[in-house]
Amino acid sequence: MAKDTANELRIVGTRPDRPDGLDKVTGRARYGADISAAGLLHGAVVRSPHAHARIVKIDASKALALSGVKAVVTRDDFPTGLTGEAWDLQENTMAGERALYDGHAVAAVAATSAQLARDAAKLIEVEYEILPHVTDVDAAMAPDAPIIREGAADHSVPDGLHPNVVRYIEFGHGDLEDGFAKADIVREHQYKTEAAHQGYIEPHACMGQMGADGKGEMWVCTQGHWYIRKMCTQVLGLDASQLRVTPSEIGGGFGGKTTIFMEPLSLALSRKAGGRPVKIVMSRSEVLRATGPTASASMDVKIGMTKDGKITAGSATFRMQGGAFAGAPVDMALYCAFAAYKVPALQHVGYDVLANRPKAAAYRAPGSPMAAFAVESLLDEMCNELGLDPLDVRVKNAAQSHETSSFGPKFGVIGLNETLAATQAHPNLSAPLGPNQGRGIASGFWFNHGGDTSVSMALGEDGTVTVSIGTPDIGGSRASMAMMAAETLEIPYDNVRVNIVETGALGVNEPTHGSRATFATGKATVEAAQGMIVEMCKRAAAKWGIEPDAVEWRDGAAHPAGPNAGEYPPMTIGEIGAAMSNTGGPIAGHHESVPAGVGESFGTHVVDVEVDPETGRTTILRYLVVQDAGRAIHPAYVEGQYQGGAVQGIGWALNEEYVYDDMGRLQNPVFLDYRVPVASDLPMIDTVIVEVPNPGHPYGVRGVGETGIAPPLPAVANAVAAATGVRMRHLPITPSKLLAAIKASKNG
Amino acid sequence: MSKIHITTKVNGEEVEFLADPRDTLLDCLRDQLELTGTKEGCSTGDCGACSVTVDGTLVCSCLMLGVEAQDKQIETIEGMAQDGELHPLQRKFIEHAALQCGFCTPGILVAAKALLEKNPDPNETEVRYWLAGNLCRCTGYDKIIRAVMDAAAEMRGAA
Amino acid sequence: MVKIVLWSGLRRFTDGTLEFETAAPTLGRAMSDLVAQYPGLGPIFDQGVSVAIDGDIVPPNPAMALPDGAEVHFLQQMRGG
Amino acid sequence: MKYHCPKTFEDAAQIAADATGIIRYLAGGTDVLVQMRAGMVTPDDMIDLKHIPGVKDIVKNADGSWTIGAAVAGAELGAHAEFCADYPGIVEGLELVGSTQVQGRATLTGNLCNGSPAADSVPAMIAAGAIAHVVGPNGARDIAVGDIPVGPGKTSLNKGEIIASLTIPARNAQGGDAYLRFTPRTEMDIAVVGCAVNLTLDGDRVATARVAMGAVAPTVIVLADAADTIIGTTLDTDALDKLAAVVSAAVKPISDKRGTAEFRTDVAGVLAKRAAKIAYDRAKGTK
Repeated sequence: MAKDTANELRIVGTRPDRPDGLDKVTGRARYGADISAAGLLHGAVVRSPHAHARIVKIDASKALALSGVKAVVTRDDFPTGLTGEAWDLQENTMAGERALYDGHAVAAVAATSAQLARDAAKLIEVEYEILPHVTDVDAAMAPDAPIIREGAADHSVPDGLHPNVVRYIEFGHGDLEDGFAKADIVREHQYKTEAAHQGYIEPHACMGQMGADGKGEMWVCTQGHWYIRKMCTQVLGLDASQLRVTPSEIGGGFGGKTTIFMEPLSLALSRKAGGRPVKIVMSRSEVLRATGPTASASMDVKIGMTKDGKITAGSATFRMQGGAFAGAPVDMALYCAFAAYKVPALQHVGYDVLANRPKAAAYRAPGSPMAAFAVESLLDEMCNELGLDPLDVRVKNAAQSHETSSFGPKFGVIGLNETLAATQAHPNLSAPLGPNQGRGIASGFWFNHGGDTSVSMALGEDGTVTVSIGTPDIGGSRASMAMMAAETLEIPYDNVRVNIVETGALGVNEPTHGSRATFATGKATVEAAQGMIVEMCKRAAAKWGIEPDAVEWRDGAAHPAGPNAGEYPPMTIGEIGAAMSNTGGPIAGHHESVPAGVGESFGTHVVDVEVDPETGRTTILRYLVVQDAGRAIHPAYVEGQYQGGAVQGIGWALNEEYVYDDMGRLQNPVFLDYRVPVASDLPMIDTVIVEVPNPGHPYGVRGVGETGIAPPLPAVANAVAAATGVRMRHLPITPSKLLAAIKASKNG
Repeated sequence: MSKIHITTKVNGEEVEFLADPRDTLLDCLRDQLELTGTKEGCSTGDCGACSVTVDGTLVCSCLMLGVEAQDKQIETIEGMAQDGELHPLQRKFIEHAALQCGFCTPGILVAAKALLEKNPDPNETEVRYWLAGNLCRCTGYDKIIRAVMDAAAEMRGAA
Repeated sequence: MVKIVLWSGLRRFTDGTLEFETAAPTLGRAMSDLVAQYPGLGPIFDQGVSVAIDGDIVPPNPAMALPDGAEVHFLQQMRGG
Repeated sequence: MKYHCPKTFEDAAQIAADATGIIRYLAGGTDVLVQMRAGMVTPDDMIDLKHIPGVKDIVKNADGSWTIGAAVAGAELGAHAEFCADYPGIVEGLELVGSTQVQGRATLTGNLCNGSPAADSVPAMIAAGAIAHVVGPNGARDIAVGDIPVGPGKTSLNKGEIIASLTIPARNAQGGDAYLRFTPRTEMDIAVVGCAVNLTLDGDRVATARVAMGAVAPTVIVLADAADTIIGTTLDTDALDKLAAVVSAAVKPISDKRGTAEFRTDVAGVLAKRAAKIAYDRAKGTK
């Protein structure tokens, strides 16, 4: 019933106002910190100032002596005996025997005002014994590196590696030696990227309430409230169903709000404070010190290429630290590294390494940007050396639909060829360049994702429709769900209301992550609508006294399927809704699944930069994003994803990085020094939406959120190389680093 | 800690609240007056999410004490739509999809309004520099800049 | 018959073999057959894997039927996203 | 914390003199509120200077000099066309402090008293020869702005001493100034290096000059040798290159999270060259 050609679509592909637009431009929308409740207490968290230290003693007596201080919790207030990832979550929520990074929570306090809670936190005395620390990934693998946690490695790790190596990844195909032998040139370099933070503008915030009976409520800004429910209850030893989690509006996440940080603390404090609700709002420096960031990476890449630009073989060895816990996205990085190419022989090796830094969280296409930086930079260097056009080389080696991917399985239908062709045709590629200006090109890839999905839909008495979904709206997805529901039901867009409902109201949903919402929740919405159509056709059939399969649905009404079905006037959705009490009761549709048919998305970016040769400052002059969306449900929000991803990548390439001092303390935990791009740093971001429909989605959707952050890192580096003749293999390309490299190249 | 009684005007209405001397204007707006449309993103004046105007001047409400608000005229996002009619900037933000998560949006709208009152015909560079203190992590700013310029054009009668 | 392809990092548990033919009707059966032959795979599978059937990455549902002629790729568990 | 709203500087100085704990003054507040929220300082007494008559005034004196009240915010100074015409370098320095929003509050005096070696408005004030009018429990005195910061976060002011206003000398006909800083982003950053040049011309030749550098030493520094390289020249390429070389040779910066010593050294010379050129063009009236 879903339409599969663009010509038949009435709503998909248009740009209606988003349903939550009014609330969000008037300040009415309620985000994490915008909640209050009777008897509210405010929480504050005491955090380790040390990168690695044994916690000798915690004395909260002075804090508890303050009038208005209601509870203090430490790790002693949490259950013991957890293992695996549940233990990791608990340990990251609240340090046990040792603080593992600067900013690691060691205690929390609840008081009658936020100011008082902050004052009380300062009075909690923690005695530390400072231990040796390591923050750099290569240093953490060195034989003399301090051991962050014994026995943290999983079964994938071969013998003989440092205990800080906790996961080992290895895959590949073909004869590597033969592949390199067939190449005219073989080049190998090391590339590094620094940790970057998701940088959502809304700090983490929640309000938790929990009684002695173990029943709890939570209001929280999150990408996935079922994840919050699962993780909080695991960490606190509670039954999942006893905690009801309601998502607030969310002020950005980019992967960083798919896990827990201080949320269990609010519940633990509440329980200890007699069930009074406890609100915790992180400061920006807490966000930067203790949540988020992505991994830092050290990567060796080797590629063989023939004189005419054919890639014959490649190898990638990636080392990433994701903080004091397993989970650096080195696996995903390797899967993405060569995904845009068909290469006869490939070898991938990865090390997930512990370091005294905060636990890495997902960040937009986790791993893919680092991998793209390494591989796309080296390809660019080799194209330059051989005098080949970098876009031609990408076309020549492009991965193809239904052929084996770099990571093993065959691709489905992919739109890389079309994306490269659209890039080649774009006017930005022929814009003139002046002195100290250069152009860089790079491609990127993301898998996209399905995941647990549950949607329900109900018909109102007037024929309007309510859709209940479980994926928080982080960038306009209410609009795309309403559009797909309206398209399927063939009713006006304004007749659909989409609600993001709490954990008690639907089956389990994975978060809005992996670029899955429009794909997976959208697919389930279409399925639910189709289920509702079946029921509505049944009601009409019963009234008309004909078989349900003699009824068809079009233009928002049931019709007799043909002349043989009989002569009846159409029965509209409004008429069906008005009559439903007397025709069998409420009409609803629902759908639960882990949808298959996730369509991968490729993108290619072209950037022009100018470098001030006297200061090393890079200015972005022009920027183009070309990416396959499968089909854009709401093109304006697809463009928004492309533009936002590109700018995050630009920030990572030029200025964003975690800077640690010799003591392992984060030096830049404020937006003044953690430099996300500001409006005056940027030009307009040009976009081209390529549409090669994904056969796995009723409207052809591919996830679009993530691919766009991968190409900017290498594209910017390639453009800087073109502008200066200097190759920067360590991001970010800060003015200090670039000027030093320019000087070195002149002297060398 | 003794609190101080403050009388001031917010969005044209006289209001009173009790401020701890350490509370920022932002704290007072959000916690005392329940005007939560003004957002806290950093508390260091670096993100602009808490932008309001005080006696017509654009400021970060996190960088002003609540007790300083005595006898001032404060305008917040909640006062931007008049009698249920959206300001052209608000309409253009929806129309241009100039918000994704929407968290920075109130601050950007308040800042953009202050710009257009000072300069009804800003060029792209002027808009970008004026809004440099308003971080947006979702949009890459493109649609925000377009929405502000389109709203300016409409307000000038040029659209 | 169904073709099973393991990632190359598992070579050390399987005496170097990475591709197998199986008549197992379900994914779970195919996995337990492999573990019976190569016990070293047990802890790896228990830790979690990602599975692609004819290119489609799907949850590793043990009851999932394996269509004749299918190509099943095991990947080290994908995380993040 | 006690919040005070004195009506005169004498009262303010007395409150400060009588205080036993930590005192902070509130002019713009853009530094002190950040420090308070970060827990770096919890004042016992907060003295708000904005209720003292005259603190918001920008006055051109009979001799052509300027008196700027202690609480004049960047946005107010930037809106004063006549002052901007005389001292564009001071205005652009102050306007580089933070965002448009911060401009609504930040003051020259606050920027000065915060004692940061990277303070954007201080080099141009020093290059201009600005004087601070200080009121204290023991009376009033005038101090050269350059003598106020003595180290990062430290000033030469005694307990209870408050800067009431700043005086900027009269701008002579053929004079101009400029301030440039280097930051990785276009806006919102702390200066990695800052440079102010204030000069006067005699025809096409530089008659007098002062070069002040920020973020290359514990305090803003004045480089007399650097100024000497351009005095008497028409600021040709040769003179500019010499200026850059002398500046780079004279500065002794440190490496920190914002930039390396080597980078600061190089860029100091580049900025001096560029700022001198702008000041020269302004003095010539060619902008």
